[in-house]
Amino acid sequence: MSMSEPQLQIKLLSDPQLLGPVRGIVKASAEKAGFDADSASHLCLAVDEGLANIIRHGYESDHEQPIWMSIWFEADDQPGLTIHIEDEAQQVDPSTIRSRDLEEVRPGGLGVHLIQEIMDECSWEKRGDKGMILKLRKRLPGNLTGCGSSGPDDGDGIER
Amino acid sequence: MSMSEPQLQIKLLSDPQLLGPVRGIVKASAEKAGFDADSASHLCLAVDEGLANIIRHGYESDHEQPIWMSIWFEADDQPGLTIHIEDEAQQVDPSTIRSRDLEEVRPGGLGVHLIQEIMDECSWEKRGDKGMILKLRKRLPGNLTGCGSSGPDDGDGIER
Amino acid sequence: MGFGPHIERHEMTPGELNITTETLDEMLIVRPTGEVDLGCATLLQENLATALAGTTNKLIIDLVGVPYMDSSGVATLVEAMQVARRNNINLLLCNMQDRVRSIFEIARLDTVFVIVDDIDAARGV
Amino acid sequence: MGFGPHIERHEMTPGELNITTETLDEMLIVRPTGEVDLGCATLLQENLATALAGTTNKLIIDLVGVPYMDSSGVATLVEAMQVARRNNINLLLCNMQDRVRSIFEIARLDTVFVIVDDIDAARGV
Ligand SMILES: Nc1ncnc2c1ncn2[C@@H]1O[C@H](COP(=O)(O)OP(=O)(O)O)[C@@H](O)[C@H]1O
Ligand SMILES: Nc1ncnc2c1ncn2[C@@H]1O[C@H](COP(=O)(O)OP(=O)(O)O)[C@@H](O)[C@H]1O
Repeated sequence: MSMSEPQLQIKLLSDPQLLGPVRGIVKASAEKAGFDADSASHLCLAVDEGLANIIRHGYESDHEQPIWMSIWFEADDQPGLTIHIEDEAQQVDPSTIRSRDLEEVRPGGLGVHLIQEIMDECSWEKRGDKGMILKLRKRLPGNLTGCGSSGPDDGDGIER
Repeated sequence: MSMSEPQLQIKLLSDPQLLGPVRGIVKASAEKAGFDADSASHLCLAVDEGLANIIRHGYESDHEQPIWMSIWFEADDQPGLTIHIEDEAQQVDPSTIRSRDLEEVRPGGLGVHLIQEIMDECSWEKRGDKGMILKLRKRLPGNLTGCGSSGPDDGDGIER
Repeated sequence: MGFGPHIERHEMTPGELNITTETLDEMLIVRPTGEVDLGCATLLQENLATALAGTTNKLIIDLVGVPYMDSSGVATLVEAMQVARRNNINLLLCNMQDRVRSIFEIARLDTVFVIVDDIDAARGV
Repeated sequence: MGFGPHIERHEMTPGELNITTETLDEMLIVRPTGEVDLGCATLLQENLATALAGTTNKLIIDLVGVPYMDSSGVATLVEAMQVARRNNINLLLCNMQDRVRSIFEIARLDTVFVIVDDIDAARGV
């Protein structure tokens, strides 16, 4: 994962009204990176779900708190997009961030599943001693090296 | 002009490849603020021209330098969008930032004119002792209080 | 054929989800227009609750104007479906765009809802 | 009617401007597809320079696939027009979308270029 400076960084308040604008930059970034319109829309969904969870669970719907997003366009041997989302919300054990059983039909409990299905890599980690970081990565199709193979340091405890 | 914390802040590198992604967030922000699709597209153009000028003139096409954008959604008595664009590029006298004579047909010299035509307010200022700041504002139609009436502190020396 | 559609228009807030409710041949049609996300799921929920309280027969959610929906929108629809079932109301989704359908597929809810092509197809169900 | 279009396709880089050049009845048609901004104005400029060097008659820039253009795109077209004039080449713009046209209007260049509706209209000019 390239840890050079991200080409784009966004700081937003934890207000659901900002999800639309953020999807705007994610969609255009995905298209610039070479994803087709459907994949770009899915990438928007994954980011949207990550942000919505931070707003609802992390910040308990306080709409004035900070969220940071970093976007890397990777054009090297594994082209794609890497997106990190950071907050200063309460920390949780990453293993508690998991999808509901899909057999059970009830409202809610789908966001984490959607993120996992859409992204090639996703992991939640504690961010120092304050807040969480969600690391997302999607490779361009045609550059596949196996889905969900995010390596041993991907200790998010999430079943894929 | 509301000087509370902006709802969105973007830091981008001075790379023309990032103009598309930035237009994505400006367009979606404008639509969220209530502008119609045509006005949203014009707002993208104004921001795009401001950024392109920073990249070409300010940073002399060095693609690795920082640019900051702040977006305020104003929902009070004068609803609209305020966008500030800041750089660390060489400082110029704001009065030198002006459109060419439109009668003279030649390539270039249109960006500043487009920005001035599209926005209700625009001004270039020196930013402390390093870089420039471009202040843009567009009100939602139906909330007009006169175009270009940006007050006495709008000392950008630009003919409107 | 009834007396033609009776259309109730809600005031549209710029940049937000617009929701209309229409009665057509004993079917109640709720038609959201715009992107459904956490910022407007409550608005959709309120409109669906009102619609569910106002029908005993068939409720159609026409998604023709919804190019995007996230899991908060899906949750709202699941909730509406559960209320509908408890009250023996026939709830149908129609005119679902491909991108929205793919979210139902990823969430494995595409077989849980009755999804029909369009309003005409909804008549027969 | 000629021998039908001869189409030369340039390799498309994902997310970037795609430009094709086509010969149709002695007219050379350059057709950019995508948003034209500072990031790709040079690519357009190069393709127009090649097209201008390869024609003595009529050059049509078909903007049907251009939903957005900034002043660097406009500058590229002004430059091409000046080269065309010097070489007595008839340069036309066609299929301009409304949003792109409004930029030409704001820049007061809508009367400087010959702008026609479509390829068919370009034949007659
Ligand atoms: N950012 C977060 N901070 C804290 N807990 C989270 C976060 N994201 C997800 N979770 C936890 O993971 C669970 C599953 O999330 P999700 O699949 O999005 O469903 P829902 O949010 O509808 O419950 C949540 O119920 C919550 O307990
Ligand atoms: N950010 C900037 N920094 C320095 N000079 C600028 C900046 N923006 C505009 N200018 C000056 O204003 C002039 C007019 O800009 P513009 O109308 O965009 O035309 P062009 O960039 O094609 O010359 C430029 O030529 C330049 O001298």
